[in-house]
Amino acid sequence: MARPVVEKKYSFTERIYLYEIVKGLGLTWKHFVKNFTASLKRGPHTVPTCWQYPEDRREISPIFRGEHLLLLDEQGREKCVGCGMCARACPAKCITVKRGKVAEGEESRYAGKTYCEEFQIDLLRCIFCGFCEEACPKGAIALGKGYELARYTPGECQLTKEKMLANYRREKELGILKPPRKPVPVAGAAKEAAAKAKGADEGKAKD
Amino acid sequence: MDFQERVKACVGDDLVSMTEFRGDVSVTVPRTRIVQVLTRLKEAEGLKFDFLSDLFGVDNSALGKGKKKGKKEDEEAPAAPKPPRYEVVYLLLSIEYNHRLMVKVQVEEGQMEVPTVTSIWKAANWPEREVFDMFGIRFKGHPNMKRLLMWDGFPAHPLRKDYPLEGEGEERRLVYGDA
Amino acid sequence: MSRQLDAQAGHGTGDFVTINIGPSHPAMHGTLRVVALTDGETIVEADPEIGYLHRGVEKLAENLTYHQFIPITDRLNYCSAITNNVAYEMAVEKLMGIEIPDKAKVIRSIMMELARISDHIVCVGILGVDLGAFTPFFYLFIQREELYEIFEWYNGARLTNTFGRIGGVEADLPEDFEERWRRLVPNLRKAIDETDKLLTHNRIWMDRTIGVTAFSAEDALNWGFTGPCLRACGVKRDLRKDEPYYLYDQLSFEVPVGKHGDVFDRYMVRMIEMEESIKLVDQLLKIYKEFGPDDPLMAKVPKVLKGPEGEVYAAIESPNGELGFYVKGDGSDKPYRVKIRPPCYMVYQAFPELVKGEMVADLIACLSSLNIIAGELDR
Amino acid sequence: MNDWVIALIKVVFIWTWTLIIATIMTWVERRGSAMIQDRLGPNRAGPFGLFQPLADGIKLFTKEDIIPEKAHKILFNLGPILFALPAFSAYAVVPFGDKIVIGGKEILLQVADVNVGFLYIVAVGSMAVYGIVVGGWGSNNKYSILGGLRSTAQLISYEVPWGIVLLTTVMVYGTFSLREISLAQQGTFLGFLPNWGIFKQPLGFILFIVTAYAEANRVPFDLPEAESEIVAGYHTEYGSMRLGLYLFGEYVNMYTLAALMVTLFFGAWHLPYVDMSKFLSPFAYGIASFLVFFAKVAFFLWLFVWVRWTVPRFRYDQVMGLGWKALIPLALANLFITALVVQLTV
Repeated sequence: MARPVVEKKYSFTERIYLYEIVKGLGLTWKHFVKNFTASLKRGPHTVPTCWQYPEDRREISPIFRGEHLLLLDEQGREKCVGCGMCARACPAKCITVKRGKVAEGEESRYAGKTYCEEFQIDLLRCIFCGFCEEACPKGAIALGKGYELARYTPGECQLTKEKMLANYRREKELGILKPPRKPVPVAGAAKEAAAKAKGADEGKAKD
Repeated sequence: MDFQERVKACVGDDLVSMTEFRGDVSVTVPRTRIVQVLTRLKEAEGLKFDFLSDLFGVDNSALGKGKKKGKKEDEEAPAAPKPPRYEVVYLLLSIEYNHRLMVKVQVEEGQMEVPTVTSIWKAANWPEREVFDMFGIRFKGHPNMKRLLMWDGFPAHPLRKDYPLEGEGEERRLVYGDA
Repeated sequence: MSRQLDAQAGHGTGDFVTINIGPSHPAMHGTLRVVALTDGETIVEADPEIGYLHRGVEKLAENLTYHQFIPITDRLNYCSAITNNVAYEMAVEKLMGIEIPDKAKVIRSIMMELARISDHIVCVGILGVDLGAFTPFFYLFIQREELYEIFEWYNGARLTNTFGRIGGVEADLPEDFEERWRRLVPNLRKAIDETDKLLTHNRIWMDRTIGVTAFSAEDALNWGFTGPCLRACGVKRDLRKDEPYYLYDQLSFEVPVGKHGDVFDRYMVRMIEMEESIKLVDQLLKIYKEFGPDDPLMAKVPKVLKGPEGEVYAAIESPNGELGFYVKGDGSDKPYRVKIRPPCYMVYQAFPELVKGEMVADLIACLSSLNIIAGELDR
Repeated sequence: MNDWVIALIKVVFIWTWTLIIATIMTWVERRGSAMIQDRLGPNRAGPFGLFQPLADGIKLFTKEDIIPEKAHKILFNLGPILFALPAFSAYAVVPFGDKIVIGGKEILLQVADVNVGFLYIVAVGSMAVYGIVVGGWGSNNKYSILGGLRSTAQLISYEVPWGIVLLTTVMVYGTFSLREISLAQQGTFLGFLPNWGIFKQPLGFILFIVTAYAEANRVPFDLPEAESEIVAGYHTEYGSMRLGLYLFGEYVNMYTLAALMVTLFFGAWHLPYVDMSKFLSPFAYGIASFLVFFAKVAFFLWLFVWVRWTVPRFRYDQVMGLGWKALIPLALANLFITALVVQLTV
């Protein structure tokens, strides 16, 4: 293989090394002074890169995809009906749901006629894609703000129903619950609705 | 279609079949003639497929099994002769004319050998090794026919449809006779 | 160790030393390994060995539904997950014959250009680090952090975005998107400018990069180069121009082209592409503003996606080059076969040719300038 | 007081002092680099993270001391010692101030005013390369050997222009004693400039600082330990306090070289246009000269750090090319011109 030979053409200032190096030193000095004065200030995030982590935390997105929550409705009833759509949508196959029938006298605890007897998410498998949230017909599961996911034992990484409910209560108290998902406008949906209003004929004709 | 006719003319007698799906034209040629066909395609006026975009294998043994059974049409349709199990697909691209072409060769289970195209494109080097690695199809004349992604001595060819996704996998020592 | 090299070292003419660089080595991005046969510091032969990050992505694809595979594509080129997502979605949409709404196209293009910037930031920054210049890396990475924040506010994830759905995108751009972008642009330009000041005309940098691992255009085409590495060799090929997808044919942008295909040209191509991407996002935002808030983001797709029998190949210009997805459907809800054409796979196989006769230090420089991402390479 | 006791006190003082400076330098390097790079750096241990070096030291001391199985045990152990010892002893002839009067006794602020101080520095300075080579070889690691080889070639090539520059300064001042050179830099040069070496030898200074960077294995000449290429070069296999010795030795080397730069080119302890000895008491003058000298050294130490975080690294052959094709001819030309000027003016 013939390797192309590249001629190096340098201008004088490039040739003598020092000119550009001194220019570079000037640039880094500017940064040094700026950051030095900034670092003397108190408060979070004084220099561009650093967050003093346990004390200062960066603001995270309101729709952050972190540790899961199991949502309750306004009356404090569990929204989940245990249908298992989330488990089916999950690409990592990390969700186990066991459906149970709501016993008599327990209707005040559950929103639906069925509920999840068991709901387990394996955080070691979860890839936080958020598909479970999209798949849920009842809006019962959501990905929360928890991002400190280090645990001591694998057992602690199994997110049980109780833990998810506790996550929900904590986030509700802090007021950082995710805003409800806006429905995504689908092409043709508006037209179809209009067509329906006008009459079935046009809708058929368009098809 | 002009482009398809040109391809047809260029491939000539070696053409086994030609299909088009969503604008992607693919031609199937005999296994042993692949080097000649690709050389012709590379040099043909008006085609100039001078760039090998990709090269990979497909295992067709499970084709159709994924469909839901029970439909009447399926059952009534006469069992078509089983096509060869493997396919090697060459994705060609013409830098000059910006068109693409899929060239396929079909590989029977008994004759797992395809002539290498590394003499035409050096780019075929690793993809051919990968096809060998994943499907066990050997490329005749390849300078370094070794496994690429799996380690040497790995007993199976993982992209074959009979290799399980989960479970024991290579622990089960899936050894193929032709490997 | 490569058997080939051993044999050569055995009865070679000189006393060669085999140096094993990687898989755990400070300069090996991810887990690459190069077995280099050296004569002093000069490389006689290099043999890259890949597969250390092989996760069987293509096998996984065959066992997941069309939709479920999107998050897995994040893990290919993790520096610009969004382009992978879009490339895959494009292929599946082509397979199913779905035409996505224009607004979704614009959003996808915007996010892809942002991802391109962030990918080039990584490449240029790491190239600096590998050549001993640490500081530009930090100046650039602060800006990447802001980019990630934009991604995070869009759909809640920073790195593995899982962007888009088959048939469109999952959400509209957040309200403060443009404000964030306007705030970011001057800083981004400044960071690129500072990197330029610290490196480009510095003779040490020029010596280290100009003429190092130069490659001719014919060789590059023969080896299947695409993207910045091909453009650095002097071939003006950019899928955004040559096979325009989405709205790229309505946008005006330059395709930077190098001359010698050396490390310096690759670096410069990436630096200029960042600038071009900034301009592109500005243009795209102008188009975006013409849409109303209720304009569709998703095409009408069935709940359970079933691919027809057939096969398609769709490619986009990812930051590294042509990222293509071959998707074959068999009528079920799972793709029958997915083949990913990662750009750096093709580039990296030319690595022995590239570094032959260069020095050990150039091997590192070459590797970083090619932007080999192990996740994409091994799949 | 006995002269021996004074000498001993001076030795102890300078050892402790260089050690303290080396320790603080690790902190300065980390914090300084952080500030340059828009970061904060270590700021948890103590005020401003000042105790960080202490924490690092404790860590290095308490880490398991590993000797690779296939390493050459003796050479492996010898390496760090050979590296650190010359670094510490080289400082003996470099002054750290003028003189101080305590109890009516005049004490020179220099461990030993050897009249061939130059030769001592050159001789001891070149010893350091043995530490690197021996350590690199003894580790039985290819990266280490590469690092050691790079270091040898680099130090040998850069010692030549370095030596020539030293020779040039000797010619200018007509003495081998560093103290006398320092003393000769008082007053003004050409009537308006401080009588510092840099104004007499501007090219010499540039050559000296470049070669000093190469001698200290600092960026842009840090090839022996270029981490992105050869992991950590000669100290790849080292851990715990052996590694600590290498790192310390490097900073002590830096300190010595910075002190040498100040002594030869930056007027040692002299302030420009001001003669401190005229209006300060002898004791205060001693302290002041020490402080002035150290302030100048501190600037050069900072320069070491500052440059490191600004420029990229050379390649091996380019370092050689620069040394042999640019620095040596320039140093020789400088020598020739200086000789001519000295001959004409004397």
